[in-house]
Amino acid sequence: MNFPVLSVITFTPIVAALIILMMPSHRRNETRAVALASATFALLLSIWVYFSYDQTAGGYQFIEKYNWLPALGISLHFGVDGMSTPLVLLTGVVMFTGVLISWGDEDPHVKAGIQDRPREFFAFLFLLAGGVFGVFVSLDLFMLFFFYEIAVFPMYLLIAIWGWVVTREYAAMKLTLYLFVGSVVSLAGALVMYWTQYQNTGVLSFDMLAMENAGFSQAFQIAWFLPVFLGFAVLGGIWPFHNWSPDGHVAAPTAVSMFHAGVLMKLGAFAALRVGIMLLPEGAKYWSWLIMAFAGIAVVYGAYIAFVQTDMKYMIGFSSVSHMGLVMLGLSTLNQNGLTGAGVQMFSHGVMTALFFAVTGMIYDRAHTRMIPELGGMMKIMPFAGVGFIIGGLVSMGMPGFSGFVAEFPIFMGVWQSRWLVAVIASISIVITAAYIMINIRKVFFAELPEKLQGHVGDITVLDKIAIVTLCILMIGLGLFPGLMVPMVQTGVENILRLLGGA
Amino acid sequence: METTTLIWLIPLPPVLAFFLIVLFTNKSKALSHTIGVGAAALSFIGSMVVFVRALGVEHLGEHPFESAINWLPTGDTWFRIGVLIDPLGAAVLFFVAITIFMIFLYSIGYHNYGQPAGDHDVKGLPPHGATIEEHGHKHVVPSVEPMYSRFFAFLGLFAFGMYTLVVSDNLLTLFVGWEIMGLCSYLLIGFWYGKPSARDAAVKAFMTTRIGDVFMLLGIAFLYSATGTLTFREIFTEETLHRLASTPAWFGMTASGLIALLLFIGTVGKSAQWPLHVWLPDAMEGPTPVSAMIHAATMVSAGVYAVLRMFPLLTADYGEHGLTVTMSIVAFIGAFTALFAATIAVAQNDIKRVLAYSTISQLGYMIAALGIGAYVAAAFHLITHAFFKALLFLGSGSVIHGMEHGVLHTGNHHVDPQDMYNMGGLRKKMPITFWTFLIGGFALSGFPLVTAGFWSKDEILADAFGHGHWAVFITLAIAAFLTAFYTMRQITLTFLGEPRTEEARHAQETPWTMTTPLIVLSFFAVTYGWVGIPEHFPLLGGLVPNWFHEFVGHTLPEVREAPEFNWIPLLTSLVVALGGLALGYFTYRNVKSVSEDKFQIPLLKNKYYFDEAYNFLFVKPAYWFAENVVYKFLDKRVIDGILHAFGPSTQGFGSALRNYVDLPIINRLIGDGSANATYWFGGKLRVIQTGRIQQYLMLALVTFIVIGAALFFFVLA
Amino acid sequence: MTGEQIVFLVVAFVTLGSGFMVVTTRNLVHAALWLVAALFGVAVTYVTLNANFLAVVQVVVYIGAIAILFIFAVMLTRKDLRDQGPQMNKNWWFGAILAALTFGGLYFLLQGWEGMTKTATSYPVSFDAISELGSVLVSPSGYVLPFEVASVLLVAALVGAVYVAFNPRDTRK
Amino acid sequence: MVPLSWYLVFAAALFSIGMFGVLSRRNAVAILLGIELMLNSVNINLAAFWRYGDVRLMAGQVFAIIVFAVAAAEVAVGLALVISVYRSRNTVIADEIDLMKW
Amino acid sequence: MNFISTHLLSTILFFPAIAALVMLFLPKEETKLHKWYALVASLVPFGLSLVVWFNFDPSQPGYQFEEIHTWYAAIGSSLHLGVDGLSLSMVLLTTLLTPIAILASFSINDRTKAYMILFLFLETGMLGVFMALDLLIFFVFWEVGLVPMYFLINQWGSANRNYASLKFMIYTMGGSLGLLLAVQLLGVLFKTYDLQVITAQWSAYTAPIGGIPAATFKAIAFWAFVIAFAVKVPLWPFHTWLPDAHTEAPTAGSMILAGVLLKLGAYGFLRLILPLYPAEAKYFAGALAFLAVAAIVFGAFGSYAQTDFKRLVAYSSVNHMGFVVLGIAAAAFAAGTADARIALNGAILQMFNHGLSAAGMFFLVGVIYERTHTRNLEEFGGLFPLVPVYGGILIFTSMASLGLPGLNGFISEFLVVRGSFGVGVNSVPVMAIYTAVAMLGLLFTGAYILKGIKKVLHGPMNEHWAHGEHKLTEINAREIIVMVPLMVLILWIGLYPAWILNVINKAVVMLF
Repeated sequence: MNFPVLSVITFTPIVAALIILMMPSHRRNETRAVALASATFALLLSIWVYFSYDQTAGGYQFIEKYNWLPALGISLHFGVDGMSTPLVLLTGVVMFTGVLISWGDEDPHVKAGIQDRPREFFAFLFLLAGGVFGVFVSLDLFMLFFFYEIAVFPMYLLIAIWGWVVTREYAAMKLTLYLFVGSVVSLAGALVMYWTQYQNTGVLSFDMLAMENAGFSQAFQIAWFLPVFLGFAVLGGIWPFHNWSPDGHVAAPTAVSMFHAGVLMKLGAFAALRVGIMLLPEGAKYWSWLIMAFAGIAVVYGAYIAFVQTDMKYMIGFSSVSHMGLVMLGLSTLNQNGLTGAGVQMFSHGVMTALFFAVTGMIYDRAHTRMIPELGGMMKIMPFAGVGFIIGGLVSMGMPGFSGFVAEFPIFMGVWQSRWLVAVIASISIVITAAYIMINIRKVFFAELPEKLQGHVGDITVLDKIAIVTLCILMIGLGLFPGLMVPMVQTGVENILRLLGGA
Repeated sequence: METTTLIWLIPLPPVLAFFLIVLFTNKSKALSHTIGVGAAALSFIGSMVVFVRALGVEHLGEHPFESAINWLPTGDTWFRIGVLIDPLGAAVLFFVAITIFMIFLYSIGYHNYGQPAGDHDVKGLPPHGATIEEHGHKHVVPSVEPMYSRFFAFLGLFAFGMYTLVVSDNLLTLFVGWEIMGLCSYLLIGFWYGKPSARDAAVKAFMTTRIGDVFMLLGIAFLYSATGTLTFREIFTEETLHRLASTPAWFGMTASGLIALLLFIGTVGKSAQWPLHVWLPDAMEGPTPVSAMIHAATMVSAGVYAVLRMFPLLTADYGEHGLTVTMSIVAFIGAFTALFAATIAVAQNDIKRVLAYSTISQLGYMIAALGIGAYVAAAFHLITHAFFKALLFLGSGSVIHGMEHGVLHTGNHHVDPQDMYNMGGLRKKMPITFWTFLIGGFALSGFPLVTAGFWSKDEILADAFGHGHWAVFITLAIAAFLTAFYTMRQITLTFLGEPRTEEARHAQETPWTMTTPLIVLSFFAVTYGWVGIPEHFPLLGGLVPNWFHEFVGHTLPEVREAPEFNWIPLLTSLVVALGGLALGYFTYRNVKSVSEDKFQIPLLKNKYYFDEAYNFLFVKPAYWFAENVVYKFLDKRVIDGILHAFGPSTQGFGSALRNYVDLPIINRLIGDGSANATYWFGGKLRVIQTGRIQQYLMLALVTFIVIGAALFFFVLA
Repeated sequence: MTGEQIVFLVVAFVTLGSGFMVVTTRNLVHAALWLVAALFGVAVTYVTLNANFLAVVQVVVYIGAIAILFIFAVMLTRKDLRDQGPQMNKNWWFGAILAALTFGGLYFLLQGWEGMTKTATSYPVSFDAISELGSVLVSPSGYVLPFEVASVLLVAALVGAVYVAFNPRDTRK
Repeated sequence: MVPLSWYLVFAAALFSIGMFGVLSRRNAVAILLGIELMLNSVNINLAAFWRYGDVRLMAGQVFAIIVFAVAAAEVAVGLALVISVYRSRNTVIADEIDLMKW
Repeated sequence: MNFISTHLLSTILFFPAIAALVMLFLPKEETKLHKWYALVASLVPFGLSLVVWFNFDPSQPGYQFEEIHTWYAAIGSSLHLGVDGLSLSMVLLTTLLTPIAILASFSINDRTKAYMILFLFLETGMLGVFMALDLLIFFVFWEVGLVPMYFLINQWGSANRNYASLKFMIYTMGGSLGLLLAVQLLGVLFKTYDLQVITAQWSAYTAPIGGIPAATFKAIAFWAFVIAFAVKVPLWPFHTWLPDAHTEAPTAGSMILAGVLLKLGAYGFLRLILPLYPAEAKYFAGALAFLAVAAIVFGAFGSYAQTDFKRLVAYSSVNHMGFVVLGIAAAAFAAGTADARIALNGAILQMFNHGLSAAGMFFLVGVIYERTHTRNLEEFGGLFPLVPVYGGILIFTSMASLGLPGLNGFISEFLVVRGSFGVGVNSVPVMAIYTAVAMLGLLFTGAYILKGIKKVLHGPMNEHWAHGEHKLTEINAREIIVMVPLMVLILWIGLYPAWILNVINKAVVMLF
């Protein structure tokens, strides 16, 4: 692999961000065009990576390594395995669709998408995207943190500037605090690992592949697993550190919500897996019960709270908590089914929730309310969005034939293998999810259109439709043909299991 | 044609007629009744051929006509259905064929074929007559039944049911025919569904009989499970019967006894035995041919026929030591019904209702006979009764028809053409009807020697007496007396004396299509008795061989020889018959109106209040239970209540989580709390930030000195 | 006790005394003048150290420029020549303690150092410190870079001073 | 012959006095005066070490000169600041010039 | 063609779905086109399943037309299809009823495109359950079937549709929860979901699970299965969703719901519970029979209590499906005996028959509802003279569902009664008692059927519907065409059931 595809993917958004920043602010459409072009480019590359990843070989592929700070053993070390490849693809997709739905139309009274300073918006969005790509592809602990922070910090600006006026400062600050505290905690853990490795092996290196066999003592792993894992898991929205996420979702503009729920939370889960579980397997084994408890609570808890929300975004936000809880549940099983399920669920939930937020955003842009009781009859106005939302809903209630089922089923199997009672409890969430999704769909899309909305609510744009179709195709395709992704994830899982001492 | 094939074919014409009429020809009345009657005729001919061939066979009982085919796969075996004509079957087939054919014929006239359509007749109501312009003045004539074709279709289906029942060689197809007749009786009783009374009568008939049917079905299931077959000749083998008779079942009965009882309950429903008799009188709501069909010739007889068929089972555990439980139950119900119905009949004024109750009572006779094991006698009475009762019904129909003429003539529709107190002196108006009816009536009341009824009834009494079943004997004797009494009452009120109403004066004889059947049937009503005269009967005995006993008796493996001749039962039957007739005549000879009728006892008139009691005890409670307990309470309140509790509970739990855990604790306390704490601490620290350079300097210097000193003294030293 | 020592002690005491007056007198003009005295003392000290050039520069720059500048400043920043209010801030005593501590600390450090007692080598004859200094300041092998930096610094200070002290109100009219 | 220690102690004393001035005078100009004293004490040290070390190494003097330059610059800027502050706030009392807080 | 012959089942299974996808691209307004397209599209699977029916060899043991395609290798689940006599009859029923239902819904003109698409998807969902030989696939289709039905009820239903549809959805999903968990358990234990493998191993499985003795765990899992299927059947007391769903669903929806969806539950009993849990089934047979009898009796009573025509028919479904479960319970008790086989024959045939008669009844209710826009029995009465043909058909179908001998219902009910009663008298009296009690239900079946006919057709001619704008029009040709195949089959099975019972019987003999 001589073409440095991963670094190209990673730096495409960042470069694009710089270019966009340099463009004159009044050339709005040109800005968007550049954004779309680069997003498409990144998407194509990630698709290419996804399909040219050699599943039979498995392991880390497309590896690139450039020295960055040799003295401290920091290097720009990129590579993807079965776990991260789907997430790279996911990021590409969310980025692409995010740009599409943020394009907006200039129709004054629709005010869809981003009308206010699109240039800066896209710049920050792409910085975020670049960071996300970076985290998924980097095999160097330092770089992972580096990109992690890059990914987290634009969120503040994006939410605080373009967010929902009512709560944006609060939410943005809350989110930033939670995430930075989390990352600081895990950074501490990471540095300790770094030094310990130095003491054990005498080499100064942040290379995770090296760290995998740095021979951390069991006591050490048990001591440091929780900080590292939970620190990242905060971004994964693990209970009880989930509260930044629904508020963040609500405050964030549509595209950011998509990124936030669709990708950022995966970032947390992924990093927790990469750094926490893969580097500290013994600790993972020791603490798995706690993680499982947290995750199990999150699953039911999120579902219950989502059930009572009247704000669509809050509802989806808490449903994300519930679903990310499933991811954590899968991770905490530490067995093949569970991990596979978690991997697929990360992708599935990413796509699904991105779709949810996209549609919610479309509705909000037109109806100027997200309150479920105030909405209705959207099916007639925006049938396309309606169908999309319904499909998303089916995915989120784990309806067979859609990606959600393909993902959740192995997770539950995994839980059965480790602690079956948790599976029984967690399964309650399925019904509750079905209930609130169905009620929501009925109210928002099928009930009578309130007269205060009549007239000034229009259909969605073509770009929106493209975005919706893209996401729906992914969910259904994965649901009907799990073979498209699961084997790849499994290769990644094999590696993890190897680290866990061949479970 | 091969006999068995022929037997297979016998039931088909009517059902084909049914489908033809329903699907295609129901528009054309002529075509429809042609098809219907033609089909009946075909079956009739077929049956006669079979009957004749059956007569020609030696030991038909041992080698009946039978053939069967696979029908239901049950596990590794098949359930076979087929046809069987043994002596009993042949005998029954004979009268069934005749009566059915007659009734078809009769219906043409009864429904005023050829008359103009009514002025304002609607479907579902009896025709009201049509006004026609005839040289100058217009007058009202009977109008044709609006649903003429449909009637023949139903009759066809009915006939199919009856034939199936008769020719079938197994209990299941017998049950099929049985139920199909049930349906037809429902349809036909409710033929004039426009009349609420008819509608309710139909439902009542179906439901009451169905009560019996479900028990019968249970019995069938039991029998099937116990023997693994339902084919008569396979059940009635020595060892099977013995096994059944020796296996104990519940309630102190043997398996055979219990099964027989269950099946018998079916008969109780079908043959309108007490306590399930209530439907039959109401069933008079149907057109008269239907009454004849259902109550005389076929359906009710089917009940008795079923018991006859199951006789070996009934008597499987019947030693010479007294009757078995089942048999005594049967005997009791039969005898009781015979008496009980007869008493009611005395007080009825509706010409058809009287006949209805007499039917119940006569069926009681047969059942009682079977209960005491008088197989042949029961069969004999079944057939004779079929003839004369059909005759009587058709006769009464003819009377009513004549009366309707009168009603149409006077145009006074308040006069009930069925009330005997509106009649009188009809013998001059409608002679044929009168004479035939007289024959039928005498046959019913067992007028000595000439009528068929005498012989059959006498045989039953003799049998009861001969085997010393006193209770049965006496009951039946009284019943016979009452029968003779109310029969004569009926004849007197209807035909003798002077017309009591204008309508009666203008009544007129009915067309040939109706009178012919009367004549034919009256012939059999007289003659058929002679085929069963006991050998030892004085004078007549042995004049003609007791063919019937020989023939039908051989249906069973071993013939139960007729009891020794005895004068007592003979005298009894003579006395009761003649005495009853005489009493009836003299009591009602010159009764002018209801008020003078001494037998209008409310208890009897109201049929011992059975309908009211049943309505109060079963019907209403059932509906109340269904609506309030099952639906409103169980389903709506309990089950749905529990379900509906889920939604709010989820809602409640969710919002509790959100409001009492998520928002206050996790969000405020942990989340915002930490932030706020930091903020507060910063606020506290603010005070040292005075902005005075010198203070900053001093602070810096102090720090410098302290650190310096610390370094000097502790690190370097 | 040689003559040099006596000279030194006298100069030192004068210098310190006037320095003390600088930081204590209520009248700022006096303080400025006392500063002149102290600076002069320092100049004399340079002489005793054979740093003649420094002594001259001291006199020219400090006394000639800086001290005068101070006096101007004092003049400019006073509404009237009488001082009102205390000249010491409320925690001057703490400052005094700190100063004393510093002196003590320094003294303690110095007397613990062996190089304290070394005496100066005799000043070499025919050694022209000034020309040497000049050549060193401008020689690339020497200190030309710091020298230039210092000049840049001065320019910057000049510009800055002008900018800061520039009074827009005066230019308005 | 004067030992080195005398010069050093002298410089230290002068330094402390200047520091006292800096720390405790209210008037901004006075504070600047204190700073001048401190700078001078530094210069004394530089000169002394030059003289008592190898006199051919001119580093001491060179640095002293640079200190002169710095002092000049500092005074110029400092006084300019004082004046502009005096203009805007009409005072030169250091305690009252407390803009530098949160 | 060769592909077709090797992929016959999957073709039948996925043809409707693919047709539905194609339908997405039809123009929105062409309602006529939608209807005809959907009809044709649903007739193709029917034709193919006829092919399967005639090429099916009943006497050959095991499954036929088997196909295996990898689906979810990661958890050992594959798209494993196959039919035996049991499932084949159900497949035939489904593929038969779907076109009929589509034809029945030609009267719908509101969003026909979406409607027909949902219908086709629904067919795929139902067929999948019947064909699946893989536990996971079974579950997948089991759940998938819900969605189109939900939207059919929710969108094209009548007044109270939201409540009904949500109840239907949540109830069934909630019921399936235990099934889901149990399925996962099996998958975890055996690393595969292939039905044959699991069936072979599970019944003999004895190792404790999760620290709980296998027996206990199996009992729990058994009930998890039972509840999932009991909700669908529906078995008393899980039946209350059904009257609501039926009443609110559009006509065709009710037809399919009663005709096929309920069968899914019963099929689950036969295909999964009996083979997987023979011991537990035998042990709990009494309880099952009790519930079944409760369903029969209370179903009949509940139906008898209704004043809403459609609700009446809906409750009759509870009553009839009760017989299915009764037969199954009896068979579970005395597995392997002749009685059990007869009972099972009865149960399976009853499934088929109820499919025909209930579909017919619902359609007839729909016919009159479309004309009068009321289902209240009190507003009918005396319609016979107005709509004689309709009346005749109604009486015919009612009689079939009443179990009149000579029509299909009787055969199956008789077999069930005989089988379970036989089990009773031959081994356990309580079964006999249950059967005897069930007779009460049979009696009241008569009661409510007659009530229906009486309240609708009989009585003095109804002037309100006689003329004016309320004039009740006679059942039209299309509707008759809908009814004809049903009636023909009803009669045919009633007179000569062997043609289908033979296939069922062979399967039963092989399986149980």
